[in-house]
Amino acid sequence: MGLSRDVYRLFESVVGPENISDDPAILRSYMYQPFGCKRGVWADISPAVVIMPASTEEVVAIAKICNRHHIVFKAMSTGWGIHNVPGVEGAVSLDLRRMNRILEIDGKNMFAVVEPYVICAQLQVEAMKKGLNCHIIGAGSNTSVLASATSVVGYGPDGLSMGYSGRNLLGVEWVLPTGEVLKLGSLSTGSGWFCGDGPGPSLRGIMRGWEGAWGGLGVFTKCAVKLFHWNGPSELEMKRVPPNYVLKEPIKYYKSSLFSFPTLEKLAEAALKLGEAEIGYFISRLSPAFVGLQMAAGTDYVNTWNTGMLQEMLKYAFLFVIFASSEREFEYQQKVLAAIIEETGGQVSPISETQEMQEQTSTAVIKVDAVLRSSFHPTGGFNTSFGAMDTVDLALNIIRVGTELKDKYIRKGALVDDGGDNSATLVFDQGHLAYTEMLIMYDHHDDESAEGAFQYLAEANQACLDKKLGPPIFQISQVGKGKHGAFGPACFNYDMWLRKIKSAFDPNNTADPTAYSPPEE
Amino acid sequence: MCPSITRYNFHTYSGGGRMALGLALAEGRLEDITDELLNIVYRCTACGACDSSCKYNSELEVLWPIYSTRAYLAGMGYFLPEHSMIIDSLRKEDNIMMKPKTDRGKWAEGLKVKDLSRGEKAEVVYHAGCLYCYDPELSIIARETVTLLQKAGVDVGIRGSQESCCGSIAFQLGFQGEFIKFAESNIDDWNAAGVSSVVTSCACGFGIMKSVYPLLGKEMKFEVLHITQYLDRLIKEGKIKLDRSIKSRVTYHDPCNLGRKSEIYIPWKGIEKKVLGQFILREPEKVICRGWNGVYEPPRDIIRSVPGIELVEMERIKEYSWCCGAGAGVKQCLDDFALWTASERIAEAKSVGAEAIVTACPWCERNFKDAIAASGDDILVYDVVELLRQAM
Amino acid sequence: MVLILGELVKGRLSTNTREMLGRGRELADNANGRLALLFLGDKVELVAEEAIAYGADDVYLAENPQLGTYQADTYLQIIEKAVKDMEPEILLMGQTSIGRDLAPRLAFRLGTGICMDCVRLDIEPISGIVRMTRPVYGCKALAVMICKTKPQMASIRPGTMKSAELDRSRKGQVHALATDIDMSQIRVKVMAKVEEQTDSVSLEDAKVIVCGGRGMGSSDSFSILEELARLLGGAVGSSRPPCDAGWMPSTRQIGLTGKIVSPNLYIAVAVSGSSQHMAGCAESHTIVAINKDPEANIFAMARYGIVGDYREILPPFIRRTREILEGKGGSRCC
Amino acid sequence: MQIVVCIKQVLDPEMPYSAFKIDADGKRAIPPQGTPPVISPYDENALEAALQVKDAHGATVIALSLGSKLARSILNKPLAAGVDELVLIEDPAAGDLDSFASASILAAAIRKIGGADVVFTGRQAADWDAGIAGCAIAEELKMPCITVARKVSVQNGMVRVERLLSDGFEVVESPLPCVITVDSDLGELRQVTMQGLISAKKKPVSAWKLSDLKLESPPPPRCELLELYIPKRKRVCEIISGENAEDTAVKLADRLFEESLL
Repeated sequence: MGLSRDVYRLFESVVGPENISDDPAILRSYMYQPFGCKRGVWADISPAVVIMPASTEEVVAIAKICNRHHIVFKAMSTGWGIHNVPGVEGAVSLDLRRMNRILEIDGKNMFAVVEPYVICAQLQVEAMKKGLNCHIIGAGSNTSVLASATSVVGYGPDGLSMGYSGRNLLGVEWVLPTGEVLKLGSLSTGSGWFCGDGPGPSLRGIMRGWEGAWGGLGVFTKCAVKLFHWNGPSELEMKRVPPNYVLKEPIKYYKSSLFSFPTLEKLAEAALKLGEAEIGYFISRLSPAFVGLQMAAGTDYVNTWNTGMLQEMLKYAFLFVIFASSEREFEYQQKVLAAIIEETGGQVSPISETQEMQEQTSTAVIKVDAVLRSSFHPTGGFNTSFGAMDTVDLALNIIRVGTELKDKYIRKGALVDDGGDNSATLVFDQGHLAYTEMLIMYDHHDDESAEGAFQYLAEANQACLDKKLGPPIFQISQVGKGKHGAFGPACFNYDMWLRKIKSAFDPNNTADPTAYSPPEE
Repeated sequence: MCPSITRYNFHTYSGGGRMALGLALAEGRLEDITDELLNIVYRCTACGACDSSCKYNSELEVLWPIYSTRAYLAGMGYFLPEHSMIIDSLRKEDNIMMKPKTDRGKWAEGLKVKDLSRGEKAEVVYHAGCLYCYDPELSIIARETVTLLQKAGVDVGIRGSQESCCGSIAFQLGFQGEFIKFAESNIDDWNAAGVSSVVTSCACGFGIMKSVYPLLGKEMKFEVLHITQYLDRLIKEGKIKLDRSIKSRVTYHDPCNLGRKSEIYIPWKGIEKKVLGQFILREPEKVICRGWNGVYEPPRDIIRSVPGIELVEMERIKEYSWCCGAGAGVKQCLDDFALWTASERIAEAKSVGAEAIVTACPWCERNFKDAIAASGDDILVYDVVELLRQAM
Repeated sequence: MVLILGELVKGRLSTNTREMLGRGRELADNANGRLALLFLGDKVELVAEEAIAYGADDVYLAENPQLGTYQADTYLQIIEKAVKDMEPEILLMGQTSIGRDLAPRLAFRLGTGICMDCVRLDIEPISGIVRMTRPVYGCKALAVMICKTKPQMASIRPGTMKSAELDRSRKGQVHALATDIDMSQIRVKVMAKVEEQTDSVSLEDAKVIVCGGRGMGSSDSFSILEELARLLGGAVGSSRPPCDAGWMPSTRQIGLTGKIVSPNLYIAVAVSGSSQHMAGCAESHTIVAINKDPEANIFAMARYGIVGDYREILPPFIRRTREILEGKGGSRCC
Repeated sequence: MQIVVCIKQVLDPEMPYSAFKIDADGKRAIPPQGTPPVISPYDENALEAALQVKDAHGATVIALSLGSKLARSILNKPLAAGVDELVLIEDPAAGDLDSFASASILAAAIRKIGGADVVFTGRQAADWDAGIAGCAIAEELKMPCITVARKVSVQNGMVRVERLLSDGFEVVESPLPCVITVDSDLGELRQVTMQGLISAKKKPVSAWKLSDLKLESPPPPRCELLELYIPKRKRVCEIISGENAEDTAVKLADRLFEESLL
């Protein structure tokens, strides 16, 4: 379903011929097939055209053309996932790759202003030069800062000390689906980027909701995010060779340890206490499988796994990192940590004390660049399922239910046996909140595996309803088309609000609703 | 790091996009081969940056699927018209410069050097490569190289008009059939000549000889060395003395084919077993070449050994080096892209205050020189050998 | 009936014709039919008895001064008429400059098919269908074909079939054919015929070929090959590289884009054995390879090989060969 | 003067042995990866012959090709080399035709083009090596035919051709129009230049189907292909060796004598 030449020319006049294409060769690389061919709402849907705007003005112009001609559009930044491409045929895909500038780093007020294609690693490098650091989401430092802040979830294990992307969001420049530009927070009153809320009621909730706008409410072209204190080196020098880069110099007042607990409950209790004690830089639940995959690959990994040693030692474990700014604070945090671990019957895993592990984790923790290696190594096919950013209790329920359900599919042989309970989780935002996400690995080139994974995800969604676990984070966007409708009634009819917002902000329904919500009927 | 995506921005121009494209072709999800498609496929210097950066912590092969896509298209008869010129010249004249074979030996006229193609014997055969043989401005460097080796007491010979192309361009453009013929006949000739080492100044030649020749399964009774490796040895053995000092602040540009692409690629053969449910276990284990085993230090050591020279590094070096833009036929067929890529690198060199870019491949040198001529920049370009000669 | 179009070389049956007679005889016997030979020319009756001695039952002579030299338009008229009268089952001619020129057009006019350049003919006893084998894809593959209409036509590559024994006692009949020529049909005129002076035999006819490759190194080095060729009464050929390099005239090139030969003995000196070259000589009876590189492809194709430098091998080889030919062969041979 | 050159797209005859594979059931060679098809070498000589005539007397040269799937990037080469127009007959039905069938289709195309003063073809195509099509085209068009030409010149309405013989060559003359099949001795097709490539982009290319030639289906084959196979070369090379070169050489000579090969 292509565009008429006239409309194409309209778009072309906005961005120039170099930055627009509807050639099949180009479109092919803007399509995903997460579960192999013809599975799930996203499979094999091609955009009608790909456009690469370079400025807010161009985005506005494009949005206006779309409204005039009733064409659906969807913006993508770094494109880490199927929810970045249009979920309907004949849509315009906006690749924001050319909007990749860090516009400002305000050292005094500790924030940065970025465009959509700025990735965490890029911002972190610049921030560190000024003695600052930024929150990086769990998926890794190669993801868009703005996208996490405005549109998609935004949890990261360093959230223990640096909140989460939604919380760190300050001023925003927002191109509404209609093409009007809306400025949020202090920006709206022309008083700069420093605050997320301007005078009057906060718009952040409407804009971002709990887990993000998922491209359903137009395009966020600029935003400011909080930066945090960094007392490490202003430049991270690496040694060794890929894939084992590590920091040349160990960082002062830095200590990472792997703690394991007798039960899941104890693990959660410890995490909660650590959060409330407001110590620590980084905490992440690490499943035995993921720890193993960090340290070994192929046969080595499989052999290690088969010894059962990993499962034994790390069944309920998390990685906890202290990164203090002074000798005294360092000692203090270690004391508190030791105390809490003792109360909760935790044990330091010997693995984490090896210099190898200390070095390895240091980069992995600061740059958050390790997860890809674990998640894609076994099969190349990876997905997330159950999940929530909520309370510790909910996190625990999800893990229990999720593990049980996953085990069923592992026994079927559809998924990689990662011990079932493979959840990258835990308290963040200094213990006020807990995050969980059940990860699965499957072979998307293997029909049975792909089919199995797909069924698992569907069942997982159903379980969220039956077991009262709330809407499955991420999943909605994936198996989703309007799935909010299904979860709303179970969750205070939140979907009604989404639909109201959608209708109010997008009268012509031109911003692709697939991952968000359709407007009111 | 990838010139192609940096210049053209559409995802398809990136390593990942190219894999998506190749897969679509292979799976028959993309029937019509548009000019745009060919444009995308060949506006890529096959510099391998995508491959190295992906392997920073993953095990994906990115470069070879790019080769395969080209071979697949070539097999169906799809390529740019300019490519057919190069390949015809290769078939008719054994070179990619569209010049007569009989002129290939001209660069060495007047040199007192053994010609192995006439049955003379030598320890080392010096392979000048197409560009050095036919580019009047550069062939002087080949002459200097031979004299340099002779001065250092090396028993060196050449193959005169019988030297032929290494096949690198043919391979990278997807004409693998053509490549095999040249690779095999070169190996035959060198085996027959009974030399102990083949030394070349052309990084493109070196890269292909190191990384792909071995895959042909022919016995190679000789060692393949790049001139920088050989000269580095000679200097360290004290056979070359550098006494004249050169006051200059230079930076070194890693040729892709001398660096990340000179690492041998080992195609995986074996069985894939599924364990732990879907875990794909390869037996034997797949060998991953991440590009950090390239030739990085010898050229740098040579530069450092020149009295008075200050070597400053650029931001993107070694396995993360930014390509000069000339590779994989882009220089001959899509020069605009080649020059743009070079200009980016030149800007980077100037940003670290270098007065000259030193490199070790005629293609890089040619392309930088052209880009500088076009932009009227004042920065200089040297081959490592030129630097050495000045310092002797 | 099996009909063969005969050719003369210097007044005698060409080798190729004798070879066709050899195989033709077997085909005829197999189908218990007659073997006939058709000759066009000026005063050719002399060859009739030779043809019979080589196995022909009938010899048809079309004699006319105008037929002295081959001219397609003339020959076609006569042969077309003759074949239509005789209605042979099988019609063979040589893969020679005449056969190449004539066969396709004759087939077209007879409304039948033809297999060019066959190296092998097999007949199915009952049906009498001839399975014709011919090299294709530059000798990389062999194709077996049959001709669906009569006569089944084939042109035969010289040197690929066994000539019949000469038997003077054989009897046969000689027939004269009318040779009235319609001059209006003659459009192409032969102005001159130039024989190229080569001291050795032409490549196509040579029983022995000595071929030099890229490894020869220079044009002068070919002289030693000339010497060997002269000794063996053969011809000197070359693979493509020496021709490209100008060491040898392109008329001497054997291979895909040069001459296609199948001599009894093919001595490949410093030839690597590329597909381009082998296309021209793969069908030779015996290939001998002399090459420095033990991995050279030529050894895969050769029957006998020496791994070594031809400069060292050839002189003693020539000496020994001369001894042998002069009857002074070592004890083992006599 | 109008000249038509018939060119055939074939698998590269110079592809490495290893690359040459056959689909025995389909009785056809399998196109290899990494080795593009080419214009049959002798057809390139034919193009050169036509361009030489054009250089000498001026002429419109039209390249004509027939096949089931034709690669533009390969068949555009003649345009870059100086040919004025390209006519492609691309039709699934034109898959594997025998020489006579191809000839009748090509002849039909030549009539549609408006005839030709000279039709050039290669002496034979590098796939089936038959050497029939050229002659058959001549018969179809009732034109005189001169085969295996190594030199061609046109003067006052006549062509003068040197045609190759095994022991030399003969000089023949023919009135126009006529068909000439060309040998490699005539010389390789001239190098394509950058300007050539650029000008080629502007030259007319027409693509026809059999139906455009008023042909529902191609004529039936006159011969039937029973089998296509790669001969098993008995790779038994007897390597002769001795104490030294001398000895080895003698051994070889004796061996050949024993086998009565001398």
